[in-house]
Amino acid sequence: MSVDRGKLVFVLPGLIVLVAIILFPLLFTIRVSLSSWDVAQPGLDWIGVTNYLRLAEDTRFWESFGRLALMALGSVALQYLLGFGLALLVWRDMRAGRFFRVLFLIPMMTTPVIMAVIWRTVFHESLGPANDVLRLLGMASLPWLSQAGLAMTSVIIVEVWQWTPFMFLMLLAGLLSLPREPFLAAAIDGAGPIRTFLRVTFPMIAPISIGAIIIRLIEASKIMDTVYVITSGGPGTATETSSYYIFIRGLRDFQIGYAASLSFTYLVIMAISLTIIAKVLARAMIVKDRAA
Amino acid sequence: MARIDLDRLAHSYDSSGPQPTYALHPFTHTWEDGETYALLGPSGCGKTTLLNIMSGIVRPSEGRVRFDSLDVTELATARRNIAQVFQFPVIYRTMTVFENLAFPLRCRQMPQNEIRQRVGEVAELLNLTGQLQRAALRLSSDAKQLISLGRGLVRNDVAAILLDEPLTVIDPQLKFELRRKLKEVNRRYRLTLIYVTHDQTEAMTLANKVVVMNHGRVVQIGTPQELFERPEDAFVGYFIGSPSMNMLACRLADGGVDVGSMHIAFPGADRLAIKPGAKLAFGVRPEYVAITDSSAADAFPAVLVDLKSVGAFRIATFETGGQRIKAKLRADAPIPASQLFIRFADGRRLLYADDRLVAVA
Amino acid sequence: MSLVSTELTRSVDGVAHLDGISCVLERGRFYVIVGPTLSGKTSLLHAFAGLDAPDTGRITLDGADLAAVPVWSRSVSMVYQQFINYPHLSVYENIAFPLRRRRLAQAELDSRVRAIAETVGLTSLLARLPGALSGGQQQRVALARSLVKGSDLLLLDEPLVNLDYKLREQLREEFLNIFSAQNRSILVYTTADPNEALLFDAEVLVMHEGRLLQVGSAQSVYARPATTAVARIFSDPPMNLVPGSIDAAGLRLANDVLLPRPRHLDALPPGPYVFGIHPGDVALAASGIASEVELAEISGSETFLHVRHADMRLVAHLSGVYAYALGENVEIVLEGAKLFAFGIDGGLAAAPESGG
Amino acid sequence: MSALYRALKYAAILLWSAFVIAPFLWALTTSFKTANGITGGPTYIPWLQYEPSLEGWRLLFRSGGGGIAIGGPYLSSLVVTISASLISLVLGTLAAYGLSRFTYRAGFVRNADITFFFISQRIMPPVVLAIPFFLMLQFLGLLDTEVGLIIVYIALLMPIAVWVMVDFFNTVPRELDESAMLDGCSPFEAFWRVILPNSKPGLVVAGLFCLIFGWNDFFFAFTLTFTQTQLLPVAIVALNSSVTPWWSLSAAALVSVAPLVVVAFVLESYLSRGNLAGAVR
Repeated sequence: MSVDRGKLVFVLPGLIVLVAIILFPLLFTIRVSLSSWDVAQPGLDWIGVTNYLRLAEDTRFWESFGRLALMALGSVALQYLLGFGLALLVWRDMRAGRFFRVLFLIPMMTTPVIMAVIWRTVFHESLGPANDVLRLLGMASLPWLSQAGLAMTSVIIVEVWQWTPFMFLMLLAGLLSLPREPFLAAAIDGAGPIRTFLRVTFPMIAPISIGAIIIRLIEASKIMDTVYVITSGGPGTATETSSYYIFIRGLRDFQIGYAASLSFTYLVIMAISLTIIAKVLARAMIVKDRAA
Repeated sequence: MARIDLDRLAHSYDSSGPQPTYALHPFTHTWEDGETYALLGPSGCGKTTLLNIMSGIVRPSEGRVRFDSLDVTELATARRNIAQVFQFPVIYRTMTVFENLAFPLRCRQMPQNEIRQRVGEVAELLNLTGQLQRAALRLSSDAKQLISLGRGLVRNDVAAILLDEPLTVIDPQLKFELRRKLKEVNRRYRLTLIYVTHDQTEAMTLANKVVVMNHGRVVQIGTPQELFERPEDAFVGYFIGSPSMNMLACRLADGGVDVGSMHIAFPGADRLAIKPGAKLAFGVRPEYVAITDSSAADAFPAVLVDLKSVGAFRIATFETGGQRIKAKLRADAPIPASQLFIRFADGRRLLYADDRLVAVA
Repeated sequence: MSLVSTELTRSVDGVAHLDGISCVLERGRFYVIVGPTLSGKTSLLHAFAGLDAPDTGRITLDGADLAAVPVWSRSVSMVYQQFINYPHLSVYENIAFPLRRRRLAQAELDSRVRAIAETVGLTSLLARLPGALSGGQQQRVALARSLVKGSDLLLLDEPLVNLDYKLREQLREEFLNIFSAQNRSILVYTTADPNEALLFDAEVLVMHEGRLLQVGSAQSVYARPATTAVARIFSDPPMNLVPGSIDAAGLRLANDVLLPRPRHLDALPPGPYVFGIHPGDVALAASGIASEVELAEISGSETFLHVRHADMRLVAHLSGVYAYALGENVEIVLEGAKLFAFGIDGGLAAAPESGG
Repeated sequence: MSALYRALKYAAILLWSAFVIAPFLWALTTSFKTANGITGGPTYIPWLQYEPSLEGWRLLFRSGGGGIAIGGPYLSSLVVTISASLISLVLGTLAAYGLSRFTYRAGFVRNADITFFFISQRIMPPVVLAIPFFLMLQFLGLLDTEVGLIIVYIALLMPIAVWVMVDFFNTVPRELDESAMLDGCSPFEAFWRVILPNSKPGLVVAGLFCLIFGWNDFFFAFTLTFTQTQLLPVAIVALNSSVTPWWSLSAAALVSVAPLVVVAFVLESYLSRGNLAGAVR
């Protein structure tokens, strides 16, 4: 007699489609990772954990994690700070607020890979405007894409350009949903802007901040398009991220079995570290009862 | 605490037109120092606008606001030395109760030991002493509301405490305690307290003076007793009390008024300055309608048409002289089965011209 | 011709929302379920409607078990305390919605919609969207939508609680007129306010913590509450309850108050009791029990005087508005003839005669 | 607010605006250059610094010699993105409604677990899925087809639709569905006749997010299509790896990015109306 009758009509179609498209391939990946499938010998043989033993020794794989961590954490941290700052700037009534809001959202709407193509021309050492601006400011030209540290910086700049709008969107939506009484109360209590931010704005926006940071970290940990276009992982392997390395092994060299084992390891490490980061963030940003 | 003067204050949210549509009609009033006021009225009557003007959230389109003769009309909320308690409790989420209460003092750079002493005093008064070290976020909503109030009480520079429907989100069972606390705090500190509410119980219980508003106008300012006994405006008779005051259309007739076939004497009625064509009404509260025996000269024969019991009282509806009149009777008051008479209590017979009280008899 | 529920239970996350509810509701009658917040009123309505299945127990309508009948095939309608209407449909289409589901002929549908709209006073608003209406009007639309079907079971879940109090008074009266005009549905109305039940003069079901405490006419429940719990729930303000005892000298309350034993308590054996008195029966006098005012709550035309004598706390319900200062001394009188006596288990031992 | 603060605020806003616009302006000016205008070093102002030419824009409609023949890829991108978004929105909305309204349990699995399963698919790095997708589409004979890409994109976009719509439906009062059922609607009818017509804000936001993420994908289009089917990003990036005709590259980039600027306007209007607050929790 309950209203639950027929409830499967809603959830099943989506569930089936998703399971078919994702779960099956994922299980297949695990199976493939236990095979020696490659370009020479395509097929599902069984070699046990050989691929996993190999990847344990693969320093290029592990180094790519370090670079990924630097790239993801660095760019997301910058995106958060800038996005929050911008959201605070245009939050309250301001002249032409709507215009700037739209403008600030535009980069996240654009295709990363296409904008990366443009950015590559921007960073061009002799023909791009980046060095032109430096010269104008009386500074020396920089080898943006051909020096390890700078190549990393370039990629992070592009990421910040592209994705700060996402943080901005999330945090602005959060700020706009805040009640105004706490701010009035703080003003009445005599709190200045800094106290108000630390004691009112930030604590109230913390849960949304965590959500937005996690979402961005998830997306950033997959970074690959931008790297592919801007630096192709170079110079050398200086900007090679995990995704990009797996891409090279799997879809360039067609070492399918080995790439599958890399993929699976990558996925597990990502899931674990993102969970830990989420927990740590939640603990750091949300208050606990101090009473015994 | 301070005296607050409102000088020809008015507000219109759309002041562009030649004939502004007032959310608050021009109004002059002085809020006495140390007095407790309630702004009472149905939603949209302008009470919140008035409160927001005093707290500085809304800048009035006309008139001035003065605190102890200091013109604060243009000053921002933060610079007006007021405290405000909102409908939803506002607490600083990351702080303990102590830190919450100390916050306004810390912002004012008060020395640490002085802060501790004042917070201790206020916490004592509000029964929060045992919870000073707890995270404020974890307290119940009524305790949070007390903290909001406490942040106003710790300061010694407060001109007035403004409360905007502060008990709306409080559990009914806890309201009694909070009302008592508010009343006690007020008695102890002689605060200038201005309290906005749509709930007549809240207003009449807490305030010494109730300001009744309707359609952007103040229709009466009076003690709870005055509002009940002598509504200056027909709206007050309707809005305050349940059932509402009986209001019966009438016309002037030799030394009194005729209500249907009843004649009610209003000594001096002939000399009243009443505009010709004014709408006249006779008002009497159901509490002042009594059943009586036929002998009284000013009693009217009536027929009981409806009788509802509400616990300790009964609401009777009588028909007399073509008029329907409600009476509130004690549950044990006998109602004669046969012919009965009703009488209106002396001094409780009210005459209204165009909804304003003009005579009492 | 009745709705019969037998031993209904339902718990959610270990909390019993319904705890063995059995009752019989007759067609053409008006029932009011009275209980404080979370007493299980809404859960019971949901079970009647078929929105939630009870864990155990059964519900039958005119003898037929409802367990297998889904909500949308039942003849039931409901008005919520929130103003629930279909925001995308006009008032007319809102009212017509249940009829359209039944594929009624257009002419029939139109005449029924207009008739109901007339009854609830919405005729001039039929073209509007519900979002553009005031709270009272929105609730009228919801009522119209629930009436238009002419269902067997009409459930109203605290429909007036979110309205301003003057509007509440007005709508309460209109509701009463509409309800008394019908005689084929079973009407169930919930409220936390006993005065509402008294005004409706309906059959009352008192609920508390998922249990049905007492069933009876509003007047009889008020006059003879079966337990102290009912006495508190079915009285506003709640009945004053004071522990005391009966001995040879009379009634003893609060250590130092001795009252002569009234006639209606004659038959009770000596021993400890809980005495109850309605706040309306607590009187002030020139001399009586010396008490101190804790707070005078004033509600428009009534004063609820909270007083204390030693550790005996009482509320006096006075008609009219009176100013009392905190801590003021007053003398109160408890008239023996108005006292209820409850056993220490909470069950009613004796009630005043006048009330019956 | 002091004048200094205001000045700093607007300075910061203008600075960031310049950073946001810079690559577009650069692409715009580049698109009117020819080889000569580029090899001489960066120039910005047409006529003054270089002789503008429409060659870059003309090349959009040609193939070979730096030309892109953008029409085909553009159409493919539209077809794939819109189809996948629509299907994802339909499936995702249905699932989200079910998850927000009914209780599902299968073994230890509860609603929260199912919701998590849907949304957690966003964690999956494309590269992990690329290999099995490749093999799967090969097996189905859908490699290098639009249909194949649509299937893959559904997996990518449905989690977004579920995420936005679950939060949206949680803000719609349950009593609305209950009323519909009491008025004679089956659960599906209640959803269809009552809930859906009142879900426009959620649907618009979810749909826009799907369109953005679908339109902007490169990786799957790149690994799962080759010659027969070519989506816009792949076509443009392909240009990048050859002789790099910056002018046509820039023109193509602008043309590709333009429709989503419209999306930014729509999204902002929902932001100001507070409809996004639910989506970010």
